[in-house]
Amino acid sequence: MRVSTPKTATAALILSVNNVEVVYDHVILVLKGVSLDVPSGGIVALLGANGAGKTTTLKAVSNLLHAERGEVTKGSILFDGVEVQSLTPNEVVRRGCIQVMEGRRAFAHLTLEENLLTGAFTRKDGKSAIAQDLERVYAYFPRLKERRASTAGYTSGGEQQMCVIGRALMARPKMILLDEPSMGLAPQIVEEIFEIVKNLNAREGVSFLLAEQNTNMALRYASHGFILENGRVVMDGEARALAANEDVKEFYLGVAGDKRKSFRDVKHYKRRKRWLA
Amino acid sequence: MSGVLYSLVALGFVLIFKASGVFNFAQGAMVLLAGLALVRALDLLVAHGVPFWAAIVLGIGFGAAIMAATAWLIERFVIGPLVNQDGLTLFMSTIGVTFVLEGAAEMIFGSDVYPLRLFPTDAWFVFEDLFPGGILVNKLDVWGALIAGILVAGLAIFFQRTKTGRALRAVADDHLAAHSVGIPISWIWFVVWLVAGLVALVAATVWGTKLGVQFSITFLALKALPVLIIGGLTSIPGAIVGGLVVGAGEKIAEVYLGPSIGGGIEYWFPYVLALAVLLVRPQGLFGERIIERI
Amino acid sequence: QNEQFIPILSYRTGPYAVNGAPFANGMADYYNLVNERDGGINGVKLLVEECETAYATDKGVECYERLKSKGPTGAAFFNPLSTGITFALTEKTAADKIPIVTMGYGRADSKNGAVFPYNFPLLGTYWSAADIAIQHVAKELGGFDKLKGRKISLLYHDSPYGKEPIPMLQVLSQKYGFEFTPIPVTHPGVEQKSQWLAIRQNRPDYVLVWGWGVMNSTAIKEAASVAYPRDKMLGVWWSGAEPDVTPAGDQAAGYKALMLQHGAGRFPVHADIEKYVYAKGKGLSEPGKIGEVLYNRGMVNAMLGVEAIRKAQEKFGKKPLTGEQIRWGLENLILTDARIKELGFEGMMKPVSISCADHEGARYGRVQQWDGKGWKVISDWYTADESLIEPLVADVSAKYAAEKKIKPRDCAKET
Amino acid sequence: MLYRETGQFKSNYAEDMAIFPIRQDGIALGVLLAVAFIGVPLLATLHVWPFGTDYLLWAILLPFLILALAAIGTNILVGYCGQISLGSGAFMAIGAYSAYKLATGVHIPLAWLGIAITIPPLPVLASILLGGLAAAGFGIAFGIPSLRIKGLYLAVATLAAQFFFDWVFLRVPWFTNYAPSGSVNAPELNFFGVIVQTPIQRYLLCLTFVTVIAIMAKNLVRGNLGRQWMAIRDMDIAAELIGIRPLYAKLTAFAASSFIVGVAGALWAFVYLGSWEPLAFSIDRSLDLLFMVIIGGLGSIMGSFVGAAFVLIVPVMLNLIPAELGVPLSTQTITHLQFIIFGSLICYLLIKEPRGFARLISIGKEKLRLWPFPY
Amino acid sequence: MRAPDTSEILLQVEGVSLAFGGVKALREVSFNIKKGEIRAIIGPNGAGKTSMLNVINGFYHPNHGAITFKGRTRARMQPFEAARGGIARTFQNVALFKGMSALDNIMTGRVLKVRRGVLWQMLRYGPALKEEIEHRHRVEEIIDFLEIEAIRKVPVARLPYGLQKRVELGRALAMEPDLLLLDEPMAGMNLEEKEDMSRFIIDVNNHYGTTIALIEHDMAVVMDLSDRVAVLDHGVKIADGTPDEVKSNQTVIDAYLGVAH
Ligand SMILES: Nc1ncnc2c1ncn2[C@@H]1O[C@H](COP(=O)(O)OP(=O)(O)OP(=O)(O)O)[C@@H](O)[C@H]1O
Ligand SMILES: Nc1ncnc2c1ncn2[C@@H]1O[C@H](COP(=O)(O)OP(=O)(O)OP(=O)(O)O)[C@@H](O)[C@H]1O
Ligand SMILES: [Mg+2]
Ligand SMILES: [Mg+2]
Repeated sequence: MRVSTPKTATAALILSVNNVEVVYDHVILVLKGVSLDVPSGGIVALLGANGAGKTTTLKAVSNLLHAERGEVTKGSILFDGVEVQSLTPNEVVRRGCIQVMEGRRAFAHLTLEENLLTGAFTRKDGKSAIAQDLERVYAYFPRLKERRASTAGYTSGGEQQMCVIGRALMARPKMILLDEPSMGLAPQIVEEIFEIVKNLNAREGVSFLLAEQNTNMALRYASHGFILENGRVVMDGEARALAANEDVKEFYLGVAGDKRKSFRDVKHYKRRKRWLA
Repeated sequence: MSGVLYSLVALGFVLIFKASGVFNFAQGAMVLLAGLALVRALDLLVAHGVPFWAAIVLGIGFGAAIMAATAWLIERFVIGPLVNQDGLTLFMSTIGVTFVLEGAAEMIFGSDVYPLRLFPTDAWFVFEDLFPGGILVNKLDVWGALIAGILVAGLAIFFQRTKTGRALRAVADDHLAAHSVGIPISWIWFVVWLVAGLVALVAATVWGTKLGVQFSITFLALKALPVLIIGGLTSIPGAIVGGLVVGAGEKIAEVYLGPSIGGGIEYWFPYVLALAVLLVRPQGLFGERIIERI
Repeated sequence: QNEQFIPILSYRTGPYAVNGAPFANGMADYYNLVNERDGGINGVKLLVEECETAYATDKGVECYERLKSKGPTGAAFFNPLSTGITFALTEKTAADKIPIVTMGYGRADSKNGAVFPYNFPLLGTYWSAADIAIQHVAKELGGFDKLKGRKISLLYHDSPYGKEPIPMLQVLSQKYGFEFTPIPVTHPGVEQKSQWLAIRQNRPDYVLVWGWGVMNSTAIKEAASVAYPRDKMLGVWWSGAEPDVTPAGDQAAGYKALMLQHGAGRFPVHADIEKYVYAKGKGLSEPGKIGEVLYNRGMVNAMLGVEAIRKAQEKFGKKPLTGEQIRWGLENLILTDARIKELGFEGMMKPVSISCADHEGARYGRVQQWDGKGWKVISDWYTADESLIEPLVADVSAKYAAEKKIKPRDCAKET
Repeated sequence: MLYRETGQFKSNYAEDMAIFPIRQDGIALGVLLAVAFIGVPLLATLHVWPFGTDYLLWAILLPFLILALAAIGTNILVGYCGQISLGSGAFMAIGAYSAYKLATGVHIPLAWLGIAITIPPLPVLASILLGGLAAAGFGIAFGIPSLRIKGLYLAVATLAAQFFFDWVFLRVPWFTNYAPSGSVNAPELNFFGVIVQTPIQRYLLCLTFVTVIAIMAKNLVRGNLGRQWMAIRDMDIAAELIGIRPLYAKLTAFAASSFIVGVAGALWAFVYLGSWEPLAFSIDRSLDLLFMVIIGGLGSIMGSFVGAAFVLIVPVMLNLIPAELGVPLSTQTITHLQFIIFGSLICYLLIKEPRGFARLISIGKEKLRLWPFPY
Repeated sequence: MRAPDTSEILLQVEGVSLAFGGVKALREVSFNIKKGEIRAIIGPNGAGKTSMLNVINGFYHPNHGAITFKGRTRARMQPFEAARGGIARTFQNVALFKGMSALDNIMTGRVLKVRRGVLWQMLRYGPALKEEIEHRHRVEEIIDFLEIEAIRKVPVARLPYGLQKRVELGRALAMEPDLLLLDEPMAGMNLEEKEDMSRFIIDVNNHYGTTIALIEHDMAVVMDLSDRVAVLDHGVKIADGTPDEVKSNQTVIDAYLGVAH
C-alpha cells in the first residue's frame, strides 16, 4: 500500500536496497524481498513491530550478517553506487556508512573515551581533528565527559547507549544507520539525539536510516518512512503522509481520533491490524 | 629464572588473546615451525659455504617469512571465518591448527632433532656458600630474560599507547561491534598473528639452543599456560612476572616439598600455583578485570 | 596367496619419532631385502604394513586389532617397540595366539616362556641390562668389592619402560652394597633441571640413564650444565643411539651406553640392502643413516623374525604360517655363528638360542662411548648373571600367573 | 513426505515432553537400539561382513561406546553447565584406578592410629560404580574453584587436576598395588557369575552401561537440574538472580559429569585396555573428549555420540585409506598428511557449523520438514 | 477495582548508599514500596536506578543502609536468597539464557518450586514426571497470558528484542514473586507492544496481587501505570509522590523531564 507518491526518482540515492532476501542459519527466511531507498541527505525511518526485520535490514546494509550466520540470498544493496556485498564491513565504514548497533555494544574493557576514539579508527585527518570531534561529542553528551575514564562495561545502560552513538559520530560518516537510538535513554536525551540527527543532516548533509520504535519521534524528524512487517515493506511514503494515515495513527502513534489514550485503558484482547495475514 | 624462558612462549599467547580473544593453543606448534624453518635454512646455507653470521640473518629472514605466511593462512582460512564465535570454538580451532602446523612443519622440514647454537648455554653457580647447592644460573636464562624484557617493553607500549593497540583491545571485546566501527579485523588479526609468529621465532632461537629444535618443543605450550594464567591472559608484563613466579615457585616446591612426597612435583606444581593465584584474583595477577554487571 | 603378513607398529610422529623412525626403517628395509633378494622366505613373500602408534598405548591396541588378522594367515608376530603397548597386548596376543617380539625391551619377567608362551624379549631384558651395567661399573671401579658404599643413581623415564630395571637394581644394590637412588623423569623428559640439581648435590659415582627420545639428549645437556662428568653416565641400549647424543653437541663427548650386542656401523648385510633395496629406490631411510644404531637394531629385529618364520617352515611347510606356528619357530630358533655370518650379520651379534624356558635367547652386552663424532666400543662382552635374574623372573612371573589364573607349561615336556 | 509432523497432535504435555516429540525420530531411535542390541551381536556371532574379524567390534565399537560415554559426561560439564574442563582425562583415571583398587581390595594401614582400613575385593560392577562415585567426589573438590574462576581461566585451572592426578597415579605405588612397572592389569570381569571375555560380551556390557547412563543423563538435562546448569552456562549472574544457587548447580554438574567420566574411565581400563598405565588418561585424552563434545555439539547428548564417532573414526579412516589405495608415499609423509588433514577437517567443521553436528542435524531436520521448499 | 493496601509496607529501603571507587551511585536513598502497588523509579541516565534494583535483590551490597523486606531487615544478602524470599526481576540488558528455548527459559523460573530430588529427575517417572507436567502447565498458562505460544520452542537468541523482553517477563512471572522488579520493560518496543506490555503489568498486578517496581523512561507509561513515583538524580532521591505531584515538581522537570509533559 502506498500512501503518497513514490519517492522522487530524481534525487541522488545514497543507499538503495533492492528486493533483498535474508536467510539465517540456511533455513530461517527473515527478509522476503525488502526494497527501500535513502536519498542523499535524507532521513529515512524504518518502522515496524518486533521481529519485523529492521535490525536485519540494517545489518544487511552494513554487511554484518556474515558474522551472525546470516546471508543475503537475493537482491542487491547499493551504497553510494557500490555493491555492498562485495565489500568487507570495514570498507563499508571507510566509504562512510556506519551503523549504531542495537543492544548497546560498547567495548566493555575500554574506557568510555577509548570507546569513542575507536570510532575514529578509519579516519585519516589527523589527531587534532579527532580531538575536536571528541569535544563535540562530549558537548552533546556531558554525562559521557563526566564518566570518560570509567570502564564502559560498568557504566549504566543509558551511558553505554550514548557512548555507542557518540562512537559512530566520531567516524564523521556520510551516512549513519541508527538502530533504536532512543532505547533506554531519558526523555530529554532522546530529544537531544533527534536534534543531533537533524543538525548533522542539515549542516553536514549526513544521511540517516533510522530503525526506531518511537514512531512519533521518528516520523517527526524523518522525511520518509517505511513500514516493515514480517520481512516485507507494507507501506511507505513521506513521513508527514504516514503520520496522517489513520492506521498508522492508531497502531503506531497511539492516537485514536485526536486524543492519546491512557495505557491503563487499553483493551485486553485488542484487535490487531496486520497488513498481511 | 628458568621460568622466564616460558614467558617467551606465554607472550605469544597473550598477544593473540589480547587482540582477538582467541586462546591460541597453537603457539607451541608455531615455535616448532619457526625453529625448524630457521635451523634448516641455517644448516643449508652453512653447508653451501655462506658465512655463519650471514646465514643467521638469512635464516631468521626465512623463518620470519614462513611465520608471515602462516599468519596469513591462519587468518584467511581459520580465524577469519570464525569471527564472532565464542571463545571455546576459537580455542578448539587453534588445536586443529596445531595438528596442521605440526604435520606440515615435520613434513616439510623433517622430524629429526636439529641442534641450534645461538646463545651460550654454560651455567654458573651463585650463592653457593649461602645454602647447599647454591642457585644455578644458566647464561641462556639470562639471555632469555633479556630478550623477553625487551619484547615486553616494546609490546606493552604498542598496546597501551597506539591507535592500533586500542583497536586490538576493542576487537577482543566484541568482534561484531569492532566490525561495525570499521576496524579491519582481518588485517589486524594478520598483524597480530604475525607478531606472535615472530615472538615464536625468538622463542625458538632460545629454546632451540636449549633443547635442540625438535617435536618436543610443542610441549612448551602446556608449560607456558600456568605462566600465562598467573600473569593474566591479557597482560604483557604479566607474562614475565608469571614466568618468574612459576620459575621460583616450582624450584622452591621441589626443594622443600619434593623430597617428602616423591619428586616430580614441578610437573603439576605450577598449575596448582596458578589455581591458588586465580582463587585470589580470578583474572590473574595483572589481567583485566572480568566485568560482571547486569 | 603365498604371502606372510608382517605388521610393523611404528611411530614416525610425536616426541619419540626421532628414535622410532630409524628403527622402523631398519625393519622395513630388511623385510624388503628378503623379498627383493631371496624372493621371500622359501618363496613365501613378506607382506609388510606399518601402523602409526605415536608411542601411545591405545593407538597401539587399535593398530594391533586392525592388523592381527590381515593376510592369508593373520599377523606373523608383533614388534610394538613400546613397553606400554607390550603390557597392553600381552594378554590379547596370548588369546589370539600371535607372538609378541620385544627385542631388548618389554616386560623382563616374560622371558619365562612357561608363563608367557607368546612373549619373546629377545637378546636381553632390562634386568639383564641392569646387571650388565653394574658389571661394567664394577669393572671400571676395579672389582665388585669396590661397589660397596658407592652411590649409583638411575635416571629413568617414568613409564613402565623406565621402571622395569628398578627391582633388579634393588637386588643388585643389596648384593653389592651400593646405595641406589631412582630418579624419575616425567614424559617426554624435556624438564630435568631439578633432577640434575639433586644429582649435583648427591654426587653419585654413576648415573644410569634409562631414557627414550628427547629425554636422553636433555639429560646429557643438563649434566653438562651442572658439570657432571659425562663419562660417569651410562645409558641403557635405548639411550645409546645417534639422536641421543648429537643434539647435545660437544657436551656429549665421553657419554657411555650399553649395546644390545650390535652397535653402529656397516656390515655385509648393509651392502645387500644398498644393492637390492636402495638401488631400486625402495629404501625408507636417508642413505646416510643406514648403519646407525637404531637402524641396525631394526634390522636385527627383523632378521630374527624372518629366521623364526624360516624355522617354523621347516616344521609346518613352506607356506604362509599362523602366529601359533611361528611361535614354535621362535621358541626353537637357534642361530649359530656360522648362520649369522651367512646372513651377513657377523660382528653385529653373538649366537642366539631360544627355548621354552628361555625366551630371551641371549644376554650379552658391550659398552660403547661417544667420542664426539661416533660410537666406540670400549668393553668386552659381558654376560648377564643368570643366578641373580632367574629367581626374580620366577617370582614375578609366578605372581602374574596366579593373578591371571594361568597354568604354567611344563617346559621339560616341550620338545 | 517421510519426515512430517503433520497429523501428529499432542493432547498432553507428557507427549510434548517426550525425548523425541516427532514420531519418526522415536522410530529411528528404536531401530538403532534394536540394531545395537540385537543386530550387531548377531552379525558378529555369525561373522558376517563387516564383522568378519573382531576389528570393528574391538577397535572401533568398543572404544566408541566408552568414549561416547565419557563425552556425555564431559558434555554435561562443558556443554550444559558451561564450565570448560581440560581435566576429563584425570577423572577417567580416577574412575579407573579407584575401581581397580576396590576390585582388588583396599588396605590402608593407619599406623599412627594403630588400625588399618581394609576393604575386601568388591564385585566388578560395584567397583566400577564406586569408581565413578570416587571420581564424582574429586570432581566436586576440583569444581569448587569454578565458583570464582571462569571461562578459559577455569580451563587452565582444571589442568591442575589433570597433571596432579597423572603424577599421583604414576608416583604413588599404592594405587598400582606396587606393580614394579607401574602398569596394572584389570581384574576378571565377573558380572554376577557371567565372565565377560569375548568382544561381543564386552560390547554388550558397554552398550548397556552407555544406554542406561545416556537415558538418565538425558532425563537430567531436560529436567530441573539440567535447566539450572544451562542457566548457569548462559548467564550465571542472571541465573543467580532468579534463585539458582551457583554452588549447587556447578557442583552437581561437576559431580554428575565426573561420575559418568569416571565410569567411562573404569570401563576403558577394565573392558577395553585390560592393562594400562597413567598415560592412557593423559591430557591428550582430555583434549580428545573436548573435541568430541564440541564437534558433536555442546549441550547435546546425541551430539556426544556423533562427536565421539568422528574423533575416533576419522583418524582410523585416514590411516586406512592410503593403505587401501596403495598410495606410493612414505609412511612418514602419510602420517604427517593425516595430521594435516585431520586438523584441517576440524577447522573446516568448526567454521561450517560452530555448534557441531547436533546443530547440523537439526538444521537438516528443519530443511526436511520444509522440503521441497527451501525456506 | 484496585485499591492498593496502603497500610502494609512490603519493602523499606533505609538510607542506602553505594559507591564504586569514586563513583557514588546511590547516596542515602530511602523509600518504600507498599504491598500491591505499582511503584515507578525514574531519573536521568546514570542516576542509579538499576543500581537500586541491584541493591534490592542482593546483587550489589550497599555500603550503608539497610533493606527491610517482608519485615526482615538485612544489610547484605545473596541474590538467590532474595529470589527465595519472593523477589523476581527483569533486566535492562536482556539477560535471557541464550542457548535455551523460550519455554525452557520460562521453566527456569520454576526452579525454586521443584520439590522432587535429583534421583527422581533422573528417572523422570511417576511422581517426578507428574510434577514436571504440573510446572509445565503453569508455564503454559504464562505463555498463553503473554501471547507467545508461537515461539515456545524457538531458541531465544533468535528472537527479536521485543519478544525477548516478553520472555524475560514470563520467566519472572513463573517465579510467582511477591515483588517484581522491572528494569525498562518497554525499551525498544513500539506503541502497540507497549500497550500489550502495560496490559500484562496491570494484569499481573491485579490478578496475582504482585507488587511491582518499575523503571521506565517512557513518561506516558510511567504516569499512566504507577501509583507512586520516586525520582533519582545522581544517586540522590529528589522527589517521591504520585505521578501528578512528580510531574509538576520543578526539580524533576529540570533534572529529568526537560519539558513538562
Ligand atoms: N541470528 C539469528 N538467527 C536466526 N534468526 C534470527 C537471527 N537474528 C534475527 N533473527 C530473526 O529475524 C527476525 C527479524 O529480527 P530483527 O532483529 O531484524 O527484528 P527487528 O525488527 O529489529 O525487531 P526489534 O524491534 O525487536 O529489534 C526475527 O524473527 C528473528 O527471530
Ligand atoms: N559495578 C559498577 N562499577 C562501577 N560503576 C558502576 C557500577 N554499577 C553502576 N555504576 C555506575 O553507577 C551509576 C549508576 O548506574 P545505574 O546503572 O544504576 O544507572 P541507571 O539509573 O540505571 O541509568 P540508565 O537509565 O542509564 O540505565 C552509573 O554512573 C554507573 O556508571
Ligand atoms: Mg531490532
Ligand atoms: Mg539502568
